[in-house]
Amino acid sequence: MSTSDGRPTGVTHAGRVLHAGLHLLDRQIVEQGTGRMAGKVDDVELALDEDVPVVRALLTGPAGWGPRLPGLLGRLVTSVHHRLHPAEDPQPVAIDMTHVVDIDSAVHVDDQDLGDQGLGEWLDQHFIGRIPGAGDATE
Amino acid sequence: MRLSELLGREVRDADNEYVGTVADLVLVQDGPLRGPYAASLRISGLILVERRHVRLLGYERDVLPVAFRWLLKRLAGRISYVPWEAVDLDEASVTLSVRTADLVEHDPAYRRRTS
Amino acid sequence: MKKYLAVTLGILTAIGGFVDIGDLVTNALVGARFGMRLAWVVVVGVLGIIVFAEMSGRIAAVSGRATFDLVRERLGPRAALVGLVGSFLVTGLTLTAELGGVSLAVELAFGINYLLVIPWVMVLAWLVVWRVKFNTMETGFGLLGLFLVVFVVALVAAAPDWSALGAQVSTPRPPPSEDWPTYAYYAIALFGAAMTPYEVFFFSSGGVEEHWSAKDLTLSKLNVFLGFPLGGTLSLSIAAVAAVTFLPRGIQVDNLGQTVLPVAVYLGKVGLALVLIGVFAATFGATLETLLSCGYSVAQYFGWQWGKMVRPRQDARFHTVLIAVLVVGAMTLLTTVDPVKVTEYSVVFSAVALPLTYLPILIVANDPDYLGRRTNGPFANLLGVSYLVLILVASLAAVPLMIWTKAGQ
Amino acid sequence: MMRAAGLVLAVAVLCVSCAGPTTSDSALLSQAGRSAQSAVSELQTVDLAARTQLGDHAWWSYTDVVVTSSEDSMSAIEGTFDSRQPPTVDTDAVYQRTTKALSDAADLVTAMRISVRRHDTASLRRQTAQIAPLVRRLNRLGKLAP
Repeated sequence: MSTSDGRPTGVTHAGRVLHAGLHLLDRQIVEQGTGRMAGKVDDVELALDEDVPVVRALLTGPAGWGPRLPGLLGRLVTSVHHRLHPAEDPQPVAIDMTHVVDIDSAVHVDDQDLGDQGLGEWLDQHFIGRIPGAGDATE
Repeated sequence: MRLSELLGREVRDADNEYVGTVADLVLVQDGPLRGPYAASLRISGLILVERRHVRLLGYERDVLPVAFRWLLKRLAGRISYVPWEAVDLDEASVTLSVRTADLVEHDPAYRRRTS
Repeated sequence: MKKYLAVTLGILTAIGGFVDIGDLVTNALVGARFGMRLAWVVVVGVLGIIVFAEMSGRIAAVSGRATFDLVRERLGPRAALVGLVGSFLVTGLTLTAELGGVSLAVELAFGINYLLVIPWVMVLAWLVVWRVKFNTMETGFGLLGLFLVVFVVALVAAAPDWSALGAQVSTPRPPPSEDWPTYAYYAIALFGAAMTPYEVFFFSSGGVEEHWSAKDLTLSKLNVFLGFPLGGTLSLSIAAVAAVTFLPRGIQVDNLGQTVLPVAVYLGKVGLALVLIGVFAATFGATLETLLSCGYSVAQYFGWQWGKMVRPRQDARFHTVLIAVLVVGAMTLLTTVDPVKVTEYSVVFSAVALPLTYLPILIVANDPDYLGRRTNGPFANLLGVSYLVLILVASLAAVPLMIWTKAGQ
Repeated sequence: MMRAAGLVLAVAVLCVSCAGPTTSDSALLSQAGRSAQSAVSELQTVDLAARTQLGDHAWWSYTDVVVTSSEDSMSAIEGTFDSRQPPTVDTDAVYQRTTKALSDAADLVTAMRISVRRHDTASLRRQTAQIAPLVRRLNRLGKLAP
């Protein structure tokens, strides 16, 4: 499936076959309208108890990424994230599949508040945002 | 359940014999309509590899270079496809309702399969 | 007309951008010790960076995905994390070396102690990545780096015995004064200096920053196919002029002052001034490239917003990484560690870290999901797989050879 | 490829077999040779830099940086060799000759650095003429290295 210029279309047509690990896991998540890079697909939530088993949501954030790292390192990432996160048992950000617009070399989602931008927001407010010129585009 | 919990898991057949490990999950976009964009991704089956700790790197499909495909096939052993209906999943194990001998080879030309 | 200008500019930039502190130091060092007997490695290295950069550039233009994005996508979080830590450390080490190179160029020009120059270079580099547009930055320093062409002029002015140089080129074995392990060690160092991973991170991420599409493939290819070989020619002339000047006198090159000395010998003050401008621009340009590459690789692994195409507030994490890396690099230099020694190690570790970033690119360059009909052809794959083998051998042999030869002593 | 690998292996075995204990005479001789070679490298660098300066092909602050780093390297080379002791009386003579030659070289480089700082062309020219005989002396010692 590709257009005349060779770019894969990735149109979400019915009957398309994807491999969950290959085509979803660890892909870049991009917000459709703004083109903002919104994280990696750190894990995928499956709905196995429904009549037809489907993919329910894409998970992103340290709570999704940490458990996939091996042994001590994985536990370290998870425990540091637990400690820094305000919630009792922090969960990864879940992007319900209804928000997924397109899947090609990246996963395109419609614009939405993705919530947990913890580190980025904190750094913006306490550090980067305070440096003159932080709000300007480069000339 | 999360995908990462499933990948790499050991799989046993109807006779409780070791078959291999879960290499990937095949999705077909013909599930019930959810949301404004498209049909949901239905889980249609598993791709199994005979050996443990092998990443197929996408070479379960028919892609080049030939040297890589050959090498990964050697590392992975038999690559087979099991329809979801034949998979019985519980907390820690994956069991199949078929025997190893009845497994079908995974079709590398994945784009053409519609099941 | 405007388009041709863009292409020319791109090529000129690639020539100036290819040579950095690693090439300046390693080529002069090797030329002085081995003559042109390792010249073939530069050719092999340049062809390697062409293969690697062409694939990355093509993927970036067609699919919009930069190198480290794909490393994580294809290798998964664990192996990609190993690759990330490795490439990040090597690129950070290279950044440290480049900062040292800029400061040493200023010291050679004005006699100001390089340690006093480092903080200013750090601030200047930060201001550029904070404020200056990608295109302006790349073109400006790339063009100034072209002054390094005086090495070619110096070589011609030296009127060397060309047939003797040619004879060295065609005897790919160590001179009587050196042994095979040392020869192999420096072969890997030269290979690493030519095939630094940051060049590819920067090239592909830069393509995304400049919004390349399939239409820009020609530009990308011209940059790669003309720019890198011409940059390699500069490297070879640095080695040749060192071979002509230093080898007969028994001089071993261990500082940047020696690297540029032949230019002063054959071309006088004007040559010396031009070469120092060239060194300054090339190492400052490489400072920016390595710095941004540190940010690109971390951000792309985690899927964070990155790049100079958005306002810093929108990619606060990316800009925080840049500042942190820059400060750590400058602090390292201020411990008075020898920047030339840092360079020598950084090129060797470049070779060590290469496979984990090269392999996924070679795989994705064959994936029609990304590239449609623009996947690798048979010839590209033949080269691609051959280089994978070469890169693996260099990567595995580098550290044992380093220990064995006591880092080439 | 196989031949190259074989050669690498052979050289490896040779290298390992000649490296005796550091206190032996041969170790001192080879250290003397290596130090002399390094000193020659620094002297030749200073020679070239000084001639370039005298020919008005460079400016003083540049020459100063080059000569100063050679001076630093020279004192490191001298210090390394000085810290050794001749293990037996047989090598006493070589040890003395090397120490003297290295010290003369270091002194000359320091004197030249001072001339460069003072922009003293006349002294620099005179000192440059002293390099060649010193290099010959060191080269004889350099032959001791394996």
